[in-house]
Amino acid sequence: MIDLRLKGVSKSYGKNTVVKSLDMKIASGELIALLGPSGCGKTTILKIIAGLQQPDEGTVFFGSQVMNSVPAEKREAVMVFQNYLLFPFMTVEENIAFGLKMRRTDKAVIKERVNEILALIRMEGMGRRKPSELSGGQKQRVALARALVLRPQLLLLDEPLSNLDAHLRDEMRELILRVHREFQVTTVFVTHDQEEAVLLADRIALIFEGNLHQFAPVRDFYERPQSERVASFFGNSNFLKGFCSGQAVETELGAFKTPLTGENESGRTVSLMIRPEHIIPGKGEDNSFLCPIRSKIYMGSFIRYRIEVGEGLWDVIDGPEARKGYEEGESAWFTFPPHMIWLV
Amino acid sequence: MAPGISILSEVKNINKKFEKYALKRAIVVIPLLLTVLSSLSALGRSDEILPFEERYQTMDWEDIVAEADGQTLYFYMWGGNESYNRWVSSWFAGRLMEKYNVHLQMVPVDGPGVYINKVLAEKQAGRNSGGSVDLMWINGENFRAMKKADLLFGPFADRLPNISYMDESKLEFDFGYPIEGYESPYGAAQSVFEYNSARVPDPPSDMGALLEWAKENPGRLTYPAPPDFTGSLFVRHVFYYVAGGYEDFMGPFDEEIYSRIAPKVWELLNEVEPYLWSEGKTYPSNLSRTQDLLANGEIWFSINYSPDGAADYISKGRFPESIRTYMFDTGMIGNLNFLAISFNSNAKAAAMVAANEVLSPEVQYHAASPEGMFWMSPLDMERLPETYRRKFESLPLAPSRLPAETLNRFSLPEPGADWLTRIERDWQAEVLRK
Amino acid sequence: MNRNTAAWLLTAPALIPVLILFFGGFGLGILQSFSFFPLIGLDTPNFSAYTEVLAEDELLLSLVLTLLVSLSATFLTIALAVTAALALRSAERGRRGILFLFQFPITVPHVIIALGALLLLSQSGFAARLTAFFGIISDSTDFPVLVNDRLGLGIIYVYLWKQIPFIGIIALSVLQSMGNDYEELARSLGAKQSQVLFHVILPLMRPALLPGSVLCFAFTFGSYEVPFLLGRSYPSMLPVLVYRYFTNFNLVQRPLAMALAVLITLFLLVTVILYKKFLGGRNRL
Amino acid sequence: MTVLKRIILLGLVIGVILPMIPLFVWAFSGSWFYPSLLPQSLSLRSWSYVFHPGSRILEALFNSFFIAASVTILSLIVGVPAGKAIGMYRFKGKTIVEIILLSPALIPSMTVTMGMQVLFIRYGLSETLMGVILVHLIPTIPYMTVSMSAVFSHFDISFEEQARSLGAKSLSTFRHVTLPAVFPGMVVGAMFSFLISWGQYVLTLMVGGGRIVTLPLLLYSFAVSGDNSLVGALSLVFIIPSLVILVLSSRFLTGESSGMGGFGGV
Repeated sequence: MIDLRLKGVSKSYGKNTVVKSLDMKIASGELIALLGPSGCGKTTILKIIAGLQQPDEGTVFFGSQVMNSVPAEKREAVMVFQNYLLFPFMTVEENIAFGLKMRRTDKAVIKERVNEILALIRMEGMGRRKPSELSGGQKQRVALARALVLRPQLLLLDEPLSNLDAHLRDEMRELILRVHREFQVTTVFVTHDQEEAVLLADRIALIFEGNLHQFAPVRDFYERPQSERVASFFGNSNFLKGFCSGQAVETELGAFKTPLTGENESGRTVSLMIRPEHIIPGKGEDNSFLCPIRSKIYMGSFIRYRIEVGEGLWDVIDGPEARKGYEEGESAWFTFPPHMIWLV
Repeated sequence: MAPGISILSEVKNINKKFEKYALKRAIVVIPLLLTVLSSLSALGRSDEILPFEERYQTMDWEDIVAEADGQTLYFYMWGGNESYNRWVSSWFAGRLMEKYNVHLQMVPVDGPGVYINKVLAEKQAGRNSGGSVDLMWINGENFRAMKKADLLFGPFADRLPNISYMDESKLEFDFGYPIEGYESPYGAAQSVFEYNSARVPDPPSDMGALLEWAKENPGRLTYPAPPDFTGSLFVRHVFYYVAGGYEDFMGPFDEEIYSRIAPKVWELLNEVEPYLWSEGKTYPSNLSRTQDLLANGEIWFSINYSPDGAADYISKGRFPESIRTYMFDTGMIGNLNFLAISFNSNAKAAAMVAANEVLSPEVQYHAASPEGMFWMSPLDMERLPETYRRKFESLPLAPSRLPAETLNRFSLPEPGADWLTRIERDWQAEVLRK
Repeated sequence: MNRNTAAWLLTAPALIPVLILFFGGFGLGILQSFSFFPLIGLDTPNFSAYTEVLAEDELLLSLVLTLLVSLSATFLTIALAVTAALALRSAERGRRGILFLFQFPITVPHVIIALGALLLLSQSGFAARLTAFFGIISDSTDFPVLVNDRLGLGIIYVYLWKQIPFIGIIALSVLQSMGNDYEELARSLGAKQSQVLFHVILPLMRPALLPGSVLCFAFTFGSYEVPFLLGRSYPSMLPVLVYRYFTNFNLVQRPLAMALAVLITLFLLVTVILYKKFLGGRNRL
Repeated sequence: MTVLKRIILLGLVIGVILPMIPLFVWAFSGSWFYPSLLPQSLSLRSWSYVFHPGSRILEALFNSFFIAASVTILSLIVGVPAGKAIGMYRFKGKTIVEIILLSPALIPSMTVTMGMQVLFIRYGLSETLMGVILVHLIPTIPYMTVSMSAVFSHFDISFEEQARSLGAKSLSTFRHVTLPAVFPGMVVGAMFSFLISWGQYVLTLMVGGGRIVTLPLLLYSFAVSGDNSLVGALSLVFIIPSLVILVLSSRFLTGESSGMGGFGGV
């Protein structure tokens, strides 16, 4: 297996720059998600890795080898497209065998490997079917099998789950994880769905407008987002502007204690972030403030308050049995535990 | 997926469904439909005045002219010669309009097959009046076919005052088929050879010499493939050459004579074939392709029915100046071409007026002049008033044009139409396909 | 309103003229091919026209020539149209101009281009003059016989000129709607450029090219204008044979014309069905 | 690859233009004999004939245009509903309808010409403008219905329903919702209809019989005459209006919203 490295990779279409000097290093055997809203350049990055598009600048390394001039068909990187793209004029078997046939692999070997992979995707006995006779989930599995049968060094998946129904997604996710475990193949997949990225990936690369905003293990995105934007992409967050003052942050609500060490430059403006589920209704030791409750909604598994914090409105999530019997319209105490506060 | 493909995907059903429904239904419904329609159209007809064809024999010429007044006349003719088209549609049509208030509309088409089929279809459809074709330019086999199928109006030629300028002997037969007044002369044709004088200073003097010459000059001679009219003209000359004259072919078709002459003709033609243009592997499809070859120097000889064709083409720049015409010392075939009137024309009076007018010396003279269309007049010069005879004689002669006296002296008659049909058919079998 | 009724009402305005006029004419033609035409007193249908046509010794050669011309015109059309569409798809410079030029032949009637081909390809034509100008040939007879030739090359050229754009534009629109994805996928799976073309692009295009090529085949097989102008006198293509019967001054030959035309139609129907069955059975896009 | 592509494109350009060159040059030539690359003399003879009232060419130009325009409109009127029915509905006998409507493009015209001629004479339609228009309509129907059924098969009927439920009347539903969606198919179908009528010889001859003179009739009468100069000039007269049609419809032939889809079945 190989390491993958992108160095200063840029790509534009006309005036529109879709990838901006991207640096990224992926270790062998990792499962990486390229996450970002639609049109942020994720698929372009995937195609650059696959060799289907040439970067305008920058270098692609597989291990220590520069790949820029290696054509797609010679790279040990196989891409699985979003809309399956099964060849309609071939059977399932022929589809899966396609890559091997192009490499002029021996017929017996092809047969064996196709059967092996059909078993892996649990589609034994369906090899003679035409793509038009398959369900969406089966199509996706065949598309994946078609890539896997080549035993690639690098598996590139473009939105592997986006066209599937909810229950099929679980199944497919399982399959991808299983495949990744069994083949130990370095896998990069593209998604616009943070939940999908969180559930599958070891590490996530978050991309906005062609810029890599954060590339880190999943947990970091919740707890240590590098910007307000990153934070809001990963679930609901509450923000409050303020400036540093020693270990505290001065806000319009008052001083918040933070997990800061004293190194922070006093007076620097920061955004103070806390997730709704980390706010505790009631008065605590530190960082307790009296806030007016705008609304209270019973959501089944939890209760959501909307409270006024300075000029803004914050969400607070409380358990199903509300710890305090707060009601809409009154002002109440809320505690913002310092170790749950993150400054961006 | 669009239905374009699904239509075709269903084509296999054609066998079953198409034949079962559409075909059966068509066979049943259409005759039914036709019967209904024909009875309907029969109901709508009424006979207020007797039709022209039942009255014209007892009418004075003045009455016919009077009846023609205001009629529109559709004149169907081969439309491949710009000079002819111009002359008919403007000069001649203008004259008819001015003199008789007859509105002549020229309908240029690509051959007589067009109007024969048209009149025939009208007859089949039961349209016995108001036909689309009034007057047509015709002769020979086509005339015979139409007359046999009762597609022509007549006899009318004897009612035309200007017919008196014609030599009666020329009004009896057209390619051996009795005319009986069903067509009146329009122009004359006298075949000549067009040749490139820059290449051939001294052209061969008869068919035998020409075929010998062809063997010495491979690729420089060809003729259009019969049944093209000019092509069969060439073959007819070979028949005359082999038979040593035209006399054998004047009567009705005679199998005995034919089987004596024809094999020698085919032998001669097959012998020379490899030396023809394109090594005889193909023949030009018509006269104009042949003339094109002549113009471009590919071939050096081309037979033509019109003695004035070369002069006309040279004046238009279609032939180089070096093209000349000549005739065999043994003579060459000449004939007349005619006008005929369709059986269902609604403008028969106007058609007769036009047929008469075209025979007037003044009109023929204009047609023959360079301002006209280099026309060869069918009129008998002996019967013309002195002034017109002089005028005709003083027409300027292009270098490529033979004098009238030569043309007349070497003119041979056409064989009968039955001969022609047989010759054309057998040429295909004996020469083309061998 | 019932959906069936609605659909039939919608198609009726198009169906009625086709049924009455076209199939009416077709029916009359078939009747006449059996020498059956009560209006002119022929009221006992028989097969004499068919037996006479089938006995015609030119028929077999004519059929061979017609097949040769129409099959080679159709297959060359497809090959060249796909090539042109592939080149046009990714052309950048002057693309609009070239595309327009590519579409131009669709608007030119067959006669005109047949006449153009005559002036271009005959032994004294423009092409011969060009080759003579560059000293390639010394005499016009050195120039190959390309019109009125044995193999119908001139006819094929005209059909190609007319049909490549027609099929090419269909091919181009298939390529455009297909996008680059299949190609990229195939390359990612390890296919070389040529493999992509033969294993992916062509099979994908095939179902879309089928209907158009059937139309082309039917046209080249059944129309007489171009072979009439550019064919040789013997053997002539089947439609020209029909035309010759049809315009013959001998009116007895008209049932022959119709009989041969009906045979051509039958042959075309059978061919189309077979073609569809053996080449078009694969799945659609 | 790009070199190959350039060669192909160059071949394409030359192949298309080459046979048009002699037609164009001949149109202005007096004499042009082999082996000269350029005419020996230029002449406007054929053009003086084109504009000569006796040649009936301008009359034919007008007739051809009027007939082709009428045929196009009629073809749209009968073809759009038929295309809609075939493209959008499943109904009993659909296959037979499709075969019937496609057959004028598959069955050689010679097979039906003679019978049609008799029918037209009996219906009193021969030698009339109406008859010529009607007979030209027939070969356009397959092309129109194929183009239209293709665009309609991609058209989602719920757009129409949505528009109606928003209060649009059926005419304005058609104008604002249906029309824009099926427009490329209409343009392509109309283009084919116009061109089929514009170039029609046999059917015009048979029904119009020369009384209704159209350009193809005149062109054919010169086609075998060997008068290359006139053939050239007439060809130019012929091509220029069809070029205009192409300019108007070109962008619907190719590109994302190609109206040619129906012929490929995509």
